[in-house]
Amino acid sequence: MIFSEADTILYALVIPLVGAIAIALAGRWPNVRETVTLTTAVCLAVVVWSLVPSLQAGGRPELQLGEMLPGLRIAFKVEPLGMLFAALASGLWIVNSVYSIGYMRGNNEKNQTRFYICFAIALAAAVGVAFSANLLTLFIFYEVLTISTYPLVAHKGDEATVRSARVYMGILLGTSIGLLLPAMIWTYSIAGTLDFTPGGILEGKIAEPLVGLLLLMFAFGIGKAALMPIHRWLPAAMVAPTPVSALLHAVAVVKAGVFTVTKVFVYIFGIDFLFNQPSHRLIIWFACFTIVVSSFIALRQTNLKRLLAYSTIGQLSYVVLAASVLKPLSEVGASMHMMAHAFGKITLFFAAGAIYVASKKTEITDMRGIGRRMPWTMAAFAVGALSMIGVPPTGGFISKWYILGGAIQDDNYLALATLVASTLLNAAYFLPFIFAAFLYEEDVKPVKPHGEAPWPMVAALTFTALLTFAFFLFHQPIADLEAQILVK
Amino acid sequence: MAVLGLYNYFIFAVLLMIGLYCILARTNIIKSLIGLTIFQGAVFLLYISTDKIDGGTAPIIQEGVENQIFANPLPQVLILTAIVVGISTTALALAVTVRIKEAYGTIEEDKIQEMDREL
Amino acid sequence: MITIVFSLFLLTMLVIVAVGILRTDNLFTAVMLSGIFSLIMAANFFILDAADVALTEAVIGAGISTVLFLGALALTAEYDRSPPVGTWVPLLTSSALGGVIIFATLQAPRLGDPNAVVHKHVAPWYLDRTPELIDVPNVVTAVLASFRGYDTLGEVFVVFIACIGVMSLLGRVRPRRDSIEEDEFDKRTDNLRHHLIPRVVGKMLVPFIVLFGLYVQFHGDFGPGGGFQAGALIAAGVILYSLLEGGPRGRELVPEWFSSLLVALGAFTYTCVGVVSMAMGGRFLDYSVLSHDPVHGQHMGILIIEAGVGMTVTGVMITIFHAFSRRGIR
Amino acid sequence: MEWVYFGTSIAILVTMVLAVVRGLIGPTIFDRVLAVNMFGTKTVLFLAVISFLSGRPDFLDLALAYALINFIGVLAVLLFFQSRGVRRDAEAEREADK
Amino acid sequence: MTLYDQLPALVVVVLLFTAPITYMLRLHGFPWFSAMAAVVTSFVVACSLAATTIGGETIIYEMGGWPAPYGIVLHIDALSALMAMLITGASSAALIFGAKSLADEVGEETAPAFFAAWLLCTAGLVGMVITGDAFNIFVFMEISSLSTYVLISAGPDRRALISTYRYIVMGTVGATFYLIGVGFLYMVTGTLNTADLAERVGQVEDIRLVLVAAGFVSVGLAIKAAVFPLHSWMPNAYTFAPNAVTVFIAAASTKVSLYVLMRVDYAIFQNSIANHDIQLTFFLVPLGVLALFAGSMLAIYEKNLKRLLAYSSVAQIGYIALGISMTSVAGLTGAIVHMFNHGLIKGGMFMAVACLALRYRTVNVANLAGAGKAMPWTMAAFVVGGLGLIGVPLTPGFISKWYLVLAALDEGWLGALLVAIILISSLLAVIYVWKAIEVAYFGEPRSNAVPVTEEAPLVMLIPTWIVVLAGIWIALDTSVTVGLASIAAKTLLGVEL
Repeated sequence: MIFSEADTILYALVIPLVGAIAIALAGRWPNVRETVTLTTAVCLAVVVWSLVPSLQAGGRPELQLGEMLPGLRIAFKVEPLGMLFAALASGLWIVNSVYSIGYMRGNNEKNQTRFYICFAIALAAAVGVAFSANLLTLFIFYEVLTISTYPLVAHKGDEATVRSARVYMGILLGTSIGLLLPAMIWTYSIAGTLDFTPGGILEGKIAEPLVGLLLLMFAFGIGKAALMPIHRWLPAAMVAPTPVSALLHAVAVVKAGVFTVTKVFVYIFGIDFLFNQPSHRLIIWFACFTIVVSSFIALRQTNLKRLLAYSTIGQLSYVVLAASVLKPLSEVGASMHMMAHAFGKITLFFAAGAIYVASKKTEITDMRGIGRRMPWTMAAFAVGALSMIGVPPTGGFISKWYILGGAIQDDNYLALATLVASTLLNAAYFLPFIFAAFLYEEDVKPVKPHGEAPWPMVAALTFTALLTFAFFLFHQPIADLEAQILVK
Repeated sequence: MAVLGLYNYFIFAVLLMIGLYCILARTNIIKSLIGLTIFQGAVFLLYISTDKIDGGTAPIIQEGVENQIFANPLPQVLILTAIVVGISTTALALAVTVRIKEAYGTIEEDKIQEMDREL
Repeated sequence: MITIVFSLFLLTMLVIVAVGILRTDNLFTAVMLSGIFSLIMAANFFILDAADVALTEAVIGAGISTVLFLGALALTAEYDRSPPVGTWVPLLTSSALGGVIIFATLQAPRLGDPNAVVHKHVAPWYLDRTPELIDVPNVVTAVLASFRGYDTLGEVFVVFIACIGVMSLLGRVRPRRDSIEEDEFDKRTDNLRHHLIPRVVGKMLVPFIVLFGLYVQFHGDFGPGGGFQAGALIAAGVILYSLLEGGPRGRELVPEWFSSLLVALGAFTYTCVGVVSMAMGGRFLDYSVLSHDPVHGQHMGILIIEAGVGMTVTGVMITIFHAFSRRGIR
Repeated sequence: MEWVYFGTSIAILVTMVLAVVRGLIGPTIFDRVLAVNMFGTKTVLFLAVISFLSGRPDFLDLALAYALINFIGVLAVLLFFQSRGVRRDAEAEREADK
Repeated sequence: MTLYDQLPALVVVVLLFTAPITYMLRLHGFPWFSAMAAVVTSFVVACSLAATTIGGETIIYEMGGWPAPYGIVLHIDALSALMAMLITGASSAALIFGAKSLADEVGEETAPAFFAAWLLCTAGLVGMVITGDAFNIFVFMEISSLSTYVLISAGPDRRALISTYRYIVMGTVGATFYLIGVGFLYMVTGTLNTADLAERVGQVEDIRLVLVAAGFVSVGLAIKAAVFPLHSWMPNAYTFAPNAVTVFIAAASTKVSLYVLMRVDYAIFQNSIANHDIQLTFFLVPLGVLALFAGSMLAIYEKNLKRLLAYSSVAQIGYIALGISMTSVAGLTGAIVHMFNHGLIKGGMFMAVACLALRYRTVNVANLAGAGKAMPWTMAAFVVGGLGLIGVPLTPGFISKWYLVLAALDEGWLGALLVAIILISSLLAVIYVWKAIEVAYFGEPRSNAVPVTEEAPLVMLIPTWIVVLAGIWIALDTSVTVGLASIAAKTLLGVEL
């Protein structure tokens, strides 16, 4: 190794920021700018992935930048869960950049430089969230992520978009400042630290019913996890350009939410401690409720991206549900589902964006027969949808398998029933659309006949669809790695 | 007798009331400022009332006179300062008033407020 | 006993005058009454054995303040034309204030009570130790100039800043064209130049007033007086001259650059004494180190700083008066 | 002797009250000016008597200062009145210009 | 006597000494230079005082060589040193920042007077925080107030005059209230020295005068500190003052009154009036809470950016008031740190606004559309400051809010309510800060507006960024501010260090 592991963490944070500055400087020459973006993405991925081997060997690289107050450090520590998240985000950024180039050019969007800059900053924030060694550091990057994605969501700049973007930021900032921050300060005042510690830091320091209150403050304070009733920002964010929805609202931002929830359960409360507190059931109920209700809402959507948004809400609650079952298998399942859902959902968004660029269609009802014009795109869409439903041989099957295993370990029939019901509902809202796309005739001929979207987009979505299959086949190393999070 | 001995404080309170009322209830700037001087004057009275001592005289030591009782010099010093501070404030406020009159053409606060609202 | 009788009289008058000020809508009357107010206040201070304060209140409150108010009236308005705004809130506020004070002072030491705490703690120390430490008969001067010299320094800077403020407010911006410039005004009124008796008597008085001011300045160690009173008196002399002869001639007598230089120089002198005493190994404003004999050093220090105070106050009062009078008539 | 001083000072105080009353009720400006002037003179007298009463005649200085200030104050008032005529003329001119 | 022993006096004497010189020497450019030199010297002295007191030491300096309680003493502990640092630092930064803008606004002719007033304003504020004498506080309060009036009235708009007048009346009433309170205290104790007062006031039998004195002092200082609802003088005063003056007074002046409030209430009354902590809480908590909501709401509906920030100050003063009212080490630490941090944040933000005003010739929020592109550095500074007001981590605002919330959590259920209030008002801060940011970055410039293409000059940008970065630095390395503040809090509460 040329650098120490601590340096590597620092580079992982700095590279996207340097990239952002470079993009700003290269803003005048689109080709250079996009080359810079791609280069940055590749560099980041290489740097992040270079940490995997040492992690598999049981290493936990650390880096401390400073101490704000006694016990409040700005520090980073790589552990399996965070590694998974960072690897996912950085890897998919490459694919997404390729896709973005096609999308932004195909659509002739304005303010492209700002778009790429904010994207890079958001990625830096996502890596920061992933590698945080304590709640405070995580909180900082969590907020940076919110703020840096606002310009992306508001990209279009018209009145309706700005209003939606305000909802987006209002809910995310509001919940984080209003609930997460006090929960954090409360934790600090009880435990005297905010470090993520295997086995938790709160054991024996707080009792019911306050545990329940704190738990709820965390669960709803982390607005990015989109538990109902604070899910509204996610559909609102769908006004963003599709690459944003794809990477940020299928991967980085929403995963930051459920990732934080999982981390709080595992490293702040400690699953053994929390398991003995009756109030963790509350979260299970909320998660089940969210899964079922969001699926029903998705059923009624006619806008494809909104449908995907509600689907995401449901899928995120899978992770929350899995995490709050608090059994080893389900914790692993939670992390697996983050990954599986990421591959599946990014494929779906890519496909939705490709359809938009090629045909300017956004409504499901207009898309009958589109599979004939865009076979690759719709095939990939079908793969993604199957993964959402959990059909083998897609990645979604694996993660659901683990989650179900956890639920059975716990004899949690509510969770079991919810999983089964939601699988059916997912099938109910995805399958008719896919059938219609392939089997029906177009009702209305498009103004301009079109085929597939620009090639970078098709390449990207094909690649992610393939990843979905790959995850089904090669998930074992990841499962082994994630099992380490439960070791005290 | 005891009550009469407290008369100074009552007058202090009354003057303070008159001063404050004048400041708050009048919109004419000069009138408010006169109220302000009454308000400050009341405080001078409070301090000076504490320096008096029965059978005493001003704290200026006379040669050759034994066993004199002197009034307390400290409040006097404080009030000397306060009087000068008071006149300084008044002078500055009056200068501002003159400029207000030049800028607005009136020294009635309610009218000035209306004029500013129109802007 | 005698004091209380006088107090009853004077204080009652004070309240009557204050109510009169409140009720009148003629600003000129209000200013006149506030002059009376100050005079009563001064007389009251005198019977309360505060000779220095009485002198200051008379010179500053009844003299300078009245002149300034009149100057401002001439430049603004003579009548209070506003109806009182919603009288209930001010009335309640001020009544509450009065009630609280009366409640608080019911058990306060009565006037002249020799057992009051104020006469037991710090004050006796000043009275006992002044002859030995500073050796000036006027204890007020000793406390003012030495024991609490830092306060007095602050006070000098307060008048300094007031002067700066008035100058920057009234010195810079030209009055609007429709106002009458002072020269023009001077021509139209002749000031008091053609009024023989005031002019002759008044001009004769000017040197005496200045002389008396100097007496108050240097006799301040022995009797009531000191830099503030003296400065105000000397300034009053110059103001009298300006009233009689008109502003332009007044400014010929004491040019503006001179009076404003005097202001800064006085404050500077005072600070310098402090700095020098620091340089000579003492604390700031510790005059004892100025000479071999501490008491002599104190004398020297007090003399210089009182001179500084006198300079500043003279300069300030003259500058402010000129600033108002030069503004012309609107 | 003291009672003489005391009686005198009371008498002066009563005169002062009269002056204040005149100052308050006016009705003309000149009543008020004279009231102020009279009040000033009475204060000077009062101070003088009091300083004898309290056995500190050296405080006559103060009375002297009062007298001087009083004189200046009255002159200022007179000047103010003289200028008032000019002020009113100027106002009239301004009105005419409009 | 070495120079080191003279440092406590020097911090204010340097300023007082330079003021008349500044006024007398009418050379071109000299007034600004001499004022700057004096203020920076004073800042250095204040820093060295802070270095001495950070160990918990208290310096007593006897003015004129007379011992307390007969003479006036300077009393410098961690709290006063921290405040002195804030004041002189803010003054230096604003002065250096304002070199150009003040030259435009003030003019050559009045420059000597203006800069002398600036020096005296700084001297007055510093004098208030370092003195150990209750009456001396009044004298220096008046120096600072009068010079502040002069500075504000130098504003270009005629409304500066009426704002000055209102400030004079309110300020004088406040100062007089304080004077009455001190008078009552003197009546019952016979002394003016604060340490002596604290001791003797405890032996007073009839407590009524002390109670009323506490009331007068608190209300008077609350007026000067613009605690809601006594704040009415403040927004306009900030708005119409010259820009550099706003930077200075917004950063320093109201904080000093809060400092005195804290000092007097904790050092003098806390030990003598039974249940004084509860009374203080009942006085300040409602006002603080009201200030938080009213200030934030007014800021949200305000169109003028300077006044928006002024209303935000009303709200931020509410935080400090809440911290003071909690009478716990954490609460006081939070309040003191917030005084300092808010000074830095607001100073930086007003500097950014001054830069905007220089180019846009207006500070109406609606007219600033496109500022994000035209003046990226200025707006970035504004954004960082805004994040500080909200209390985002890595900004100084976060540290102080952290302590305030910690302190509130110790207060039980009522504390939980306070936490909620603090957080809701942070959210309101998000709204009003965002309002400006959104227009600047995402708004479309009006068609009839003159386009601005130039960034602010470097002489203004560099000081702005120094202040902003200083803010970030003290958010990352809190050893100095929190160190001094916690020592100060413990001293005030009489807790063992």
